[in-house]
Amino acid sequence: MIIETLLAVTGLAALVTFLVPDEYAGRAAAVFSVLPLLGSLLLWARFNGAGNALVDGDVAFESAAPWMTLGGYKVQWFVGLDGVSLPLVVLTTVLTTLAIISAWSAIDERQSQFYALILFMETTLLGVFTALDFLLWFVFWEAVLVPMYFLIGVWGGPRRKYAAIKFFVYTNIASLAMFIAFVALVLAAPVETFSLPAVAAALRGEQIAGFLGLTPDLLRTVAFVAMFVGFGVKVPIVPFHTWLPDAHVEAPSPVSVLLAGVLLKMGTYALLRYNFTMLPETAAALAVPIAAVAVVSVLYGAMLALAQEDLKRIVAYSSVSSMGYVILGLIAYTLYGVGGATFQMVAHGLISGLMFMSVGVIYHATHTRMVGDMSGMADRMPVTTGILVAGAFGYMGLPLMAGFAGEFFVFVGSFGSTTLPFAPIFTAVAMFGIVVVAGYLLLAMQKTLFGPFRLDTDYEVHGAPLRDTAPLAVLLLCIVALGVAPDLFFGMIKDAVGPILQGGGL
Amino acid sequence: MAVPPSYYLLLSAALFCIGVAGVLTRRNALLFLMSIELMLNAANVNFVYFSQFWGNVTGQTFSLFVIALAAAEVAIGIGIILVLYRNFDGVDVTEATTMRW
Amino acid sequence: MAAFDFAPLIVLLPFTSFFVAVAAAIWRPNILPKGGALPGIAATAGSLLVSLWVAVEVLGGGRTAETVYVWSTGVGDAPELVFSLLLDPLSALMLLIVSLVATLVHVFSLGYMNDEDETGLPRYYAGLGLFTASMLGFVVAGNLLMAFIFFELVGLCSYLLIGFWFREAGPPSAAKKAFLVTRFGDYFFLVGVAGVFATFGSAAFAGPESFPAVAEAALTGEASVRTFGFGTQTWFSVLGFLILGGVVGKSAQYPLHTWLPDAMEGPTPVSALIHAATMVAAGVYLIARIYGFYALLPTVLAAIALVGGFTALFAATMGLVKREIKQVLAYSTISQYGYMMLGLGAGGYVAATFHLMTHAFFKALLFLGAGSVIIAMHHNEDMWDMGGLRKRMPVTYVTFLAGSLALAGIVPFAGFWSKDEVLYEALVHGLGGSPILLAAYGMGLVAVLFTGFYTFRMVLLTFHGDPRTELARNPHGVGWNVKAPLVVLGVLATTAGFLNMVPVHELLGFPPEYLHDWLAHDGGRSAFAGLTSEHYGELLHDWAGYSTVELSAILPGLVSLGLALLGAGGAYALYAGDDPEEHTEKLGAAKTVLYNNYYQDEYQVWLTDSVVKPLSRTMDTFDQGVVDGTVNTVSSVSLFSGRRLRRIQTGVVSNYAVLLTLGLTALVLVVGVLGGWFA
Amino acid sequence: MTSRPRSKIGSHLLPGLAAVALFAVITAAVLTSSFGSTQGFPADANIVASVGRAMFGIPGADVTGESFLVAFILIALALDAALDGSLLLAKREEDGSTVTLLADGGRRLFGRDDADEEGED
Repeated sequence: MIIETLLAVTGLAALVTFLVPDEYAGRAAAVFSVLPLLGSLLLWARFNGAGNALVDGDVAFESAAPWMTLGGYKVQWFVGLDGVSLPLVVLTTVLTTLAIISAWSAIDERQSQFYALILFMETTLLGVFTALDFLLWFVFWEAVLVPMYFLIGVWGGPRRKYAAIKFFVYTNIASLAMFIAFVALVLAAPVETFSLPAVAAALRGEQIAGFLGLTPDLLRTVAFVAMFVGFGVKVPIVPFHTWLPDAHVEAPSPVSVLLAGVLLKMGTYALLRYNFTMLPETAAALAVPIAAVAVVSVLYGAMLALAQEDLKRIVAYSSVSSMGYVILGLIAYTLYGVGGATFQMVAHGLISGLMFMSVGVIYHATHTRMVGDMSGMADRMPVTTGILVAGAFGYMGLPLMAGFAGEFFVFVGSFGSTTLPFAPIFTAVAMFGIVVVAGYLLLAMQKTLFGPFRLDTDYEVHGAPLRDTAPLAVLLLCIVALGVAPDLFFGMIKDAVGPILQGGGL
Repeated sequence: MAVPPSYYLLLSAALFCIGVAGVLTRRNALLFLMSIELMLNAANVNFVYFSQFWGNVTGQTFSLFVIALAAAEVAIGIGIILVLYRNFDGVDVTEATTMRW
Repeated sequence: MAAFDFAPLIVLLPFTSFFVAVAAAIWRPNILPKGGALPGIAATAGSLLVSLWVAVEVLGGGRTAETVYVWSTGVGDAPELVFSLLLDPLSALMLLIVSLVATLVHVFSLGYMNDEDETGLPRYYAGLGLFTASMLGFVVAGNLLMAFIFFELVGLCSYLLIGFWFREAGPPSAAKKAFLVTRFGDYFFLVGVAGVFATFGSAAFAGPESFPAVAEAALTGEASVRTFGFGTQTWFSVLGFLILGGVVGKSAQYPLHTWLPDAMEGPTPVSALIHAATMVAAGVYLIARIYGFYALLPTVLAAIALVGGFTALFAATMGLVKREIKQVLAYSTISQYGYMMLGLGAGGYVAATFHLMTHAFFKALLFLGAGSVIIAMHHNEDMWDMGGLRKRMPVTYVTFLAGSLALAGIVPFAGFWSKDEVLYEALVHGLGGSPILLAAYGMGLVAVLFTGFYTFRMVLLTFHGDPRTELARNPHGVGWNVKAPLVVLGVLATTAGFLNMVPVHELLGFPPEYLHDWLAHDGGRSAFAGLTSEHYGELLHDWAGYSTVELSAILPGLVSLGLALLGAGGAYALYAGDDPEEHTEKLGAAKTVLYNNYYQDEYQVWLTDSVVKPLSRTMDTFDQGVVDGTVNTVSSVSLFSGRRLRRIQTGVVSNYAVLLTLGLTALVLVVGVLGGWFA
Repeated sequence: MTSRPRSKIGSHLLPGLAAVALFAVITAAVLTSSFGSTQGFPADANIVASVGRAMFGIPGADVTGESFLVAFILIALALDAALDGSLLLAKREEDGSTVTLLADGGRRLFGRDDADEEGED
């Protein structure tokens, strides 16, 4: 029952924050968001799940209740946690609380609605990571878009309408493709329910029937590709990434913290849960194109970031690059590959959250994000600069920080993978990304942070107040903690990822 | 010898199509109302005939209601045309085109 | 064995000084006495003491390779990633060197930074503390993962310390360049690490299941490893070259050396500690650490020897024409590390380690000497503005002279013994069976000449002749905290050579070659047999085809001594006297080439600025234009069609009526047809 | 040239064809379909009385028919509403201006205020 209470509490908090007058909304929202945070930590403490929820592992905090029957198919309220979803739940609650605190100085109009929408989005995000029934999961999946649309559309930057609409329509069309594909699979599979473990068992197990004239294998491939594209837009994978920079640049910084920190992970989490768990043979058959897409995402995203002038666009494109590593890890199908990919999701969530927050603090002080407009921030904002430099190095994969742990596991895992042909070449080429990442981050830092102080938008710049730097410091501590002791999350991830591995390699 | 049913149907179809033609070709709003009356009465013809055809009096009673409704419809129609006239200095339908794309 | 329980303390002490300094920097910058120097000095001194204790323990035959911390538990056949401590003669020796130089540099920083009342001292000492901790961590690393982790951390610290004076424009860009070039090398190293894990399943250095031992077993066919479709030896050579990439980046060898001269933007104690003695040595130490693996790969060894020899000569030539004292020393560092690589490549494992040790001492001495000269000259580094400092700064002069003699390789001083042994090993192995080493030996020999020349040019210009500027006439005095480290290092520079006097031992036989014995025994523990120089000798002989020819060490020693004296004499001839003038014009066109370092910087900057940058800009325009373009065109199609369809709402009621009627007729027709009207 | 009233039949006859087409289709449908025999009413049945009884659902009619009682009430209401509606539409404002036609988001489009004199009633 804990998960239901967690969702209910967060939803209730959203409603109540809606009614709180504007000037107290920030404080109230922060207090309310502590509840789900404590809830998720409690879940973490008493986590007793084992194995993968979809492949006959025993699900922690599992609870199911009949909801409706849809044309002979049983649809349930079925929620539960396993080693893959728990870290993401903790990541969501931590990032939301910190984003709310960092929003105190960033948002100064219609605060109550802003915080209500953030808390509502947190509810739907928690729903996405805990739902184990397809339709229930899809409801939460779509429900996330609504608050995010308003958050970007109302409080965003100059081109916010364009960005919000593009984000919404792009993701919605993708979800449509994915929905059709999965329902086709369910209809073809000998199963009368939408519950993911049952469907997974059916798809992994016996032969599924043909559907709409497609032979079973062709159906699996078409469904796999459709779902891959559907989730790929969310991840984002290279050809479908163009909504991300616009959404990030126009979104206020607390919102882009959540957008980069958690929403991108919905895509990769779904890929892991649907594509790579339920259709392993098809994934192995399509290994080379997927790995190619991953490597292109890494290098293409990094090269684009090199050409940007806006700090937020740089961090946005580097999210594209980091997510490429996750895809590479997933397709490797080795313990360190898939486990590392899941860990990289959490690590990237924290690090990109930190980067966006610190860029937001600098923007709040200087009112510009253009690399060319300012230099020598270290002179005036030493603490923020220090944390931004630490975050940037975290991004580059500096050891003893979460980024390195994630990337190193993926590299070791995918280098020796046997399911992926030419695995060493793909990995070696993808690893070149760490040089390009170092290149553009150092370049941007040198232009904006170091050198003599100069600011084109002549605002009076002084050190950021404690309430801005405190969330940054907390995030940095989390990143270092995960970097030094990855087994905090990596232990349960390895346990959950074990059953779905394929082929040899470590 | 009873009149074969198709005649009645043809009669009511003719009446109906004349009404439609009236609506389509004319530009005066009042004539629209007249044509609509014609179309409604075409329907009544059918009702009455089939009442007799099925030997059931429902058709006839229903045609009475149709007539009543036609009356209400005309009342409102005339009111609207009055307002149309006041606002567009005439009842020519092709000029009152402000409600468009 | 008690010492080994305290061994982790070596790494943790500087770490705590780092935390103390960072905490101070954030909350109350001025509560720490001397800006955080004292905790730093205490920590490094503590590490020095524990290292001494460990060295004594190792001398007594103690060895250990124990896991200290499990980073990620292995499940099934996936390996367990751990932090492990490896203490054996090589790492004990390196621990001594690093902690000693770090302590001296901390003391020197008191004079260099505090007395010059620099701001942001806690940040400086935090960086120094973190660096010392990471370097010591790298030295005691027991597997390749831990080595890579501290390899990168050391790179970070050099970034932070080079960019210490971030308010000017120079240091940050130098720091960025240093980190990027070494990062480029570390990329290959990381691919190598991933390759080793994928091939051998574990990356431990010591013990029977260490990857050099498994590699050796795989070559003899006893063990089977994944070789990704290559022959075993070829795949191991690929791994060897990959790890070599990281080494070349960090030890500033030929292609990736351009960052070191720019790294001189950082404070001089940093240059002394990081860019002379320790971090740059990390690459060479790494090869020495896994020499059991490299000894199996003749091609890689030959490549190392060639790169080393070439870099020695290449950097020495560039050192001839430099104007700033630190630039000369920077190029000399690159050149000396070329020698060490030559030594490793030529099978002279002990010789290279010996040169690594002596170089650490006399190069740190030279840098600190340059530091005290810079203090005296109020941060003016141009040698042509100095001159005649001999009389006003006797202690610095004497110690600097000792360091220079050691660097040039003049007999009693440390440099001669170690450099000569490297050249001797190269000659002996070259004649023995692999003639390619002779080419490297030749380049190394010529470099001795240039080394002698630029060293004494530097000494003459700074200390001899008449003071050429007002500043040189009455230089600003330096305190004890500058002189003490100089004296300690001066003594070491003169006496360190006696550890391993090969020619003397061959002639007289009585001073034993301590270093050879130190590195040769496994202290009775068979698990560490794989890490001894004897074992390496066998491997070299069996797998790399290296064999030595019987040749006395006296003659080559005399040849290299003669060349060094020749170089020194040349410098004396040109630059002695009261008012030496620039002789570099005589070199004509060669001067500009040398002065611009063979345009290495230019082509690397050109590579980034006019190849990578425009490429990324074109990719960006492609991305905005094509990829984003398709998305926008799809949306504009729907917008356009929406605009066209809108026109159907004409506003005329009759039109709607017509559409209604046509719709009805069509409907009736369809129902009719479907109902079988005409079919 | 006498100006006799001439009917404004002209170019807009084209839509009339749609009505003709509809007629054609319906006649086609009617002619091709066959109907049963008419049952007709019994000769002596009192049709009008049964209509009256069917109107209010009173049993005992000669010819059966559904009860229209509810329909009767509803049509009464409808007629009443229609009457009120037409009155409302035709009513003039107290200040003499007619019901203005609002369109396009409340912007006053037409309707004569007292201000513009030239508009005739």
